[in-house]
Amino acid sequence: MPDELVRAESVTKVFRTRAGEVRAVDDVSLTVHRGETLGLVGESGSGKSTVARLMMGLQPCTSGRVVFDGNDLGQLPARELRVLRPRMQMVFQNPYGSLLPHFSAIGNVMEPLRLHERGDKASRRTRALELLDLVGINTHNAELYPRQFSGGQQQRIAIARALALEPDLLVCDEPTSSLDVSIQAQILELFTDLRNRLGLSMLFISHNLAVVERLADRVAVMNKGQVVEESPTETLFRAPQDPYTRQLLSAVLPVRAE
Amino acid sequence: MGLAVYIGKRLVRLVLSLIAVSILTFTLLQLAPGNFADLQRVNSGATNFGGVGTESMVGELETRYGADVPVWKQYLIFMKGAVVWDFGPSYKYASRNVQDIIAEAFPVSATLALLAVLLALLIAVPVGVFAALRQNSKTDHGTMFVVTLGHALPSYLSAAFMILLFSATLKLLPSGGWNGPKDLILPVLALSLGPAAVLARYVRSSMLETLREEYVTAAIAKGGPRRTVIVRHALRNSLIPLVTVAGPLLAALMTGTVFVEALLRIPGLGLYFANAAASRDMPLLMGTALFFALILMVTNLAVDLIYRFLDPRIRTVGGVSDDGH
Amino acid sequence: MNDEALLSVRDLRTTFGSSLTAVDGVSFDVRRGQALAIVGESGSGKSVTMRSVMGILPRTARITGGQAYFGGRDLLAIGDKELRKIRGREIAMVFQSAMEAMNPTLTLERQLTEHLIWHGLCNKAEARKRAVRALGDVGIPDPEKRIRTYPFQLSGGMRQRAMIAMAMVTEPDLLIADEPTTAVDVTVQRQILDLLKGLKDRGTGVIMITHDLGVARYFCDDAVVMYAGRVVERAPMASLLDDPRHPYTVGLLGSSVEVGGRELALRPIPGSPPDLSRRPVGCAFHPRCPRAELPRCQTEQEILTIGPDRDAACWKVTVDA
Amino acid sequence: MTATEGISAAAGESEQAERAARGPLARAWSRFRKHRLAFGSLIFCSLLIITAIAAPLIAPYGYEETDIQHKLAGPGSEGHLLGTDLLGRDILSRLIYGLQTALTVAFGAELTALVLALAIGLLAGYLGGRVESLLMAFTDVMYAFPSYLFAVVMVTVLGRSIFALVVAIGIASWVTQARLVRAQVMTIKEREYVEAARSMGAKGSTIAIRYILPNAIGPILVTTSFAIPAAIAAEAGLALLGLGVQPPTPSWGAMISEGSRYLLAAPHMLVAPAVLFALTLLAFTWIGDGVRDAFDPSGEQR
Repeated sequence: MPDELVRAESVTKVFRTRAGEVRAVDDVSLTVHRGETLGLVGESGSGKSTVARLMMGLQPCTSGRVVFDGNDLGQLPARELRVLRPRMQMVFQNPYGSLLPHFSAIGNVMEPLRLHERGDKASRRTRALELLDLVGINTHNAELYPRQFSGGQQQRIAIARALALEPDLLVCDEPTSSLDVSIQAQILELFTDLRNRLGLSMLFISHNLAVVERLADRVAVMNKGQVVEESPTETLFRAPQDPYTRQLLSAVLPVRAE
Repeated sequence: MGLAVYIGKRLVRLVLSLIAVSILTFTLLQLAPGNFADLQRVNSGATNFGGVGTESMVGELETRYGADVPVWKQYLIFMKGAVVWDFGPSYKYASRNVQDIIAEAFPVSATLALLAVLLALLIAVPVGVFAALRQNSKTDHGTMFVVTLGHALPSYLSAAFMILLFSATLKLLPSGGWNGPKDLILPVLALSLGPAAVLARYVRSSMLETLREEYVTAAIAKGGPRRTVIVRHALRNSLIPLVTVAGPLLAALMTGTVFVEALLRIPGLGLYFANAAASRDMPLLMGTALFFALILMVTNLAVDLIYRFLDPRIRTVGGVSDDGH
Repeated sequence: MNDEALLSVRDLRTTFGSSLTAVDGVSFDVRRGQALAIVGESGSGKSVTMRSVMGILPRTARITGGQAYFGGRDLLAIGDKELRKIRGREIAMVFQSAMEAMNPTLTLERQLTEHLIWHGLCNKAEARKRAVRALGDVGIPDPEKRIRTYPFQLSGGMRQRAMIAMAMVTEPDLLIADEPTTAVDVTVQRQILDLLKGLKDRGTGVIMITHDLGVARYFCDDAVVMYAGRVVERAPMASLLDDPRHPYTVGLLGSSVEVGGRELALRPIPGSPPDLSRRPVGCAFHPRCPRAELPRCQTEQEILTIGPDRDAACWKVTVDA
Repeated sequence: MTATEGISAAAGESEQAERAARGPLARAWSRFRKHRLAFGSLIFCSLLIITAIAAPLIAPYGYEETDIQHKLAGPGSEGHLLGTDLLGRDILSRLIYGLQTALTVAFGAELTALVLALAIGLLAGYLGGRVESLLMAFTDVMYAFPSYLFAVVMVTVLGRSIFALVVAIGIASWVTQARLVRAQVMTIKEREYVEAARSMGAKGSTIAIRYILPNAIGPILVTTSFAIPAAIAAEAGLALLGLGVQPPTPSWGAMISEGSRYLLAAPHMLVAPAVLFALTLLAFTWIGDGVRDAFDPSGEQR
């Protein structure tokens, strides 16, 4: 078994709402190994986004625990958790919403470096420009504000920011869902390229089976807060075991002739 | 959550808030420098307040509270009275009880406030809808300019201008006093301008927002006549939230007629309150403050209940929501 | 003009404000019992096209040219009063999100019956009967009871069905569906499409606006591909996807990921769609086009017939043939 | 957002097609400058402020100075541009000193309110918990207490001084503002970039001050700019009730009240303060309008 990076051990998350308690995540166990991409698929309300936040330690688990490289995230004091943060970064569904609107593109990418006091201002600038170039943003536009970029470019900036601290783990929550087909393809290519070049470990969340199939080494399927099936990508798509997985797969409408 | 439980909770909160208001007012007023008797001695040369002797007043004060009663006990005695609608005699208007003054003066203020809000609604709804339907036209901009005027000027300033125009120049209306129906015109007009401006602005933007909703487009796509779609789909939905604005405005007006009352010499409750503050008439001050707070809270509660009734989304919350969103 | 066409749009042009042409010379036909897909990405003008035909554009938009023949009348010329008699009765519309397209403060009954009465199709009691039947037809259980509820009291899938019932209750000849499955989960998507298929089989013509090629292939017979406000390719659905000709359509397919296509290399289109107020000269796609040749691509591209039932707006395509 | 809206929004953006890098504040300022009425009002109000500061230099007389020979002189009479009052005091001078009173109270009160509101609203919105329940409990009580009533009680307690008025009006208005700040913070807290900031490892204080505050500042500035004219009106209103600054210090409210009493004999005593007062309020309100449009060009908010 390869080296394990982050592990969720039967985590459960219960939200209290006006209508009563909602069990968003129910006894889920998942592991992401070093250098591996774990895909997580499910429909809206299946709890997949909550899993992402639990594994990032952004929300406390109601029960169960998340262990990142030997550290139980629920037990760490806030200060030590912040020290651990650079090692896990996140890319969100809505790129515009996830960028700081009052910071320029380069300001956004420099911000995590500033927070963790990496280098001086000049070296942070240089590094941010390299990163923008890496994700395919013309560095002439580095001083523009997020709203002046298109959705696809905003997502590239968000990815550059997530990479700035050279994280071990990249958690992507529906990073292409708000993008048009042709832009989605560009971003998927970018992810494939970055993963090959930087050896990233990823937790990649999407409702789109095809996107997950393309990027993931292993896939977990979630339904109503539970993981109903988990297997290597090829196995899952060729021989799905769980009825829900089969239902999902049969609902897919092909574009090209079989 | 059932309606009864909701109302129950709100009533408990209302009582707690009233107690807090009473403690706050009472404490603050205890800190106030100078008392009624001192003030009367200072002013006795200058003013004449109905020939009632100062010493007899202090005597009455002592019969109510007893000599040297500690402050907290005074508060309790006051509240014991307040619960059964007995605030005791006023200092300034010594022959009368505070509750009698309220009973006599509040209807004056309430009449003004109700008429003003009604007038404001009558002006604001058509104006707001009209401006929204002609968004960005000259009519729209012109209307909104006038609305800003109404919004910016406090009621007493409008009243001052109206006195100048209708009383001093045209000599059509009396410049103050409270003798007949003619005396209602100026204050009601002056009081309604501000609320009319606020409401018109609200109606306009609410209407604009609703007109942009996809369900209005969908209704037009179903072949709905323009007028029907505007009234049934857009207007209805934009006026529901109006309740939440008009209610507090009414409440604010019920207690906020004071400035116009002062300027036009109308014997409303606000005027009594202001005079009570100026002369340190503690029972009257406490009584009116509590009464105003009560009016404000009851109005707000009523507004929330009406809103719940009007909007099915709130009315039926927890009813059928079997599948989350 | 095609005689058997139910709706025939010719050279439609719609502008926003003074300078932005959102729809620029769009033409297509829809036949009875057939479904036409209008395929494109956001900003391609596909929604504006159909809203122009329906006469439900926002205030800042103006139709500046073209015709739309429906039953022998030009919808763009007859005026709002006449158009209103057709809207909702002969042509109905299904929107992307029922949550937004249904009035939250009116019951289903009110919303399913009001246009029957507006169009004078029947009285109130009969309208209610028809509405209950329509709800039953779209697969909503216990329609007698459900008709008294408000839209937000239904689940997402049920709400979408209710909106389809609202459109179908007047038995229109043409249905315009604007991304009707984008807001629902995949498992529900199939059910909604099958529901619409039933209508098509009963002779209703359907125009489906979609960005999803899988949905288009499953449901539609013909397709029109739009880019930056213009039609770039027109073809029978299967031929379009199996043998795309216009470089944009080729790029769109090269960008599509699908299950089982893991080994297929992605060939994304570089760059992003143009800002419509600064449309590139000539073919709007040429700055992103791998086959572009200057200066020829900077001249206006006519839409050219390239085969039976097939047209494309690219001179390169005719050279290929 | 529907497709058609996307296009009409794009149409609006393309008018300012230049791709210069401009932050939110710079954009707001350039929009404000294009708002002619608001920009004009800003100049007018700056002049008012200068006049108030330099009152002793500009006013032809002291506010207490009486000219016994010319009691109730009409406007335009010799040496008294706007006439004199009952005691023969120069109305123009009293108006200028009254302006000083009004602006001192208004700016003092709103500055107090703003600082209090920012500190407490930010804490309550970001930390939640006890600070928040305390603020909410307090605002509940204050909401049950009409703000002018509260101001009246405060002035009764503190006496009739400028300081008392600043405190009375400031406290009466900070509650509303703190609630607004809290609401803003709560909304922004839900934005993805705050979660993104947490995931980058930012501290709570960094998030509150560096990320949330700059994005909440727009609506807060809008409210504050509307609160200034409201505070000017409140000062005059209290004076009208006989609860303003101690005479003979002039206040517009007192002048209006006096003027209305001698309406028939000397209308100029009412006209001059009423007109200047109205102009001042309008100018400040138009500035508020400009600020609102600058931060919210689509006019979505109220």
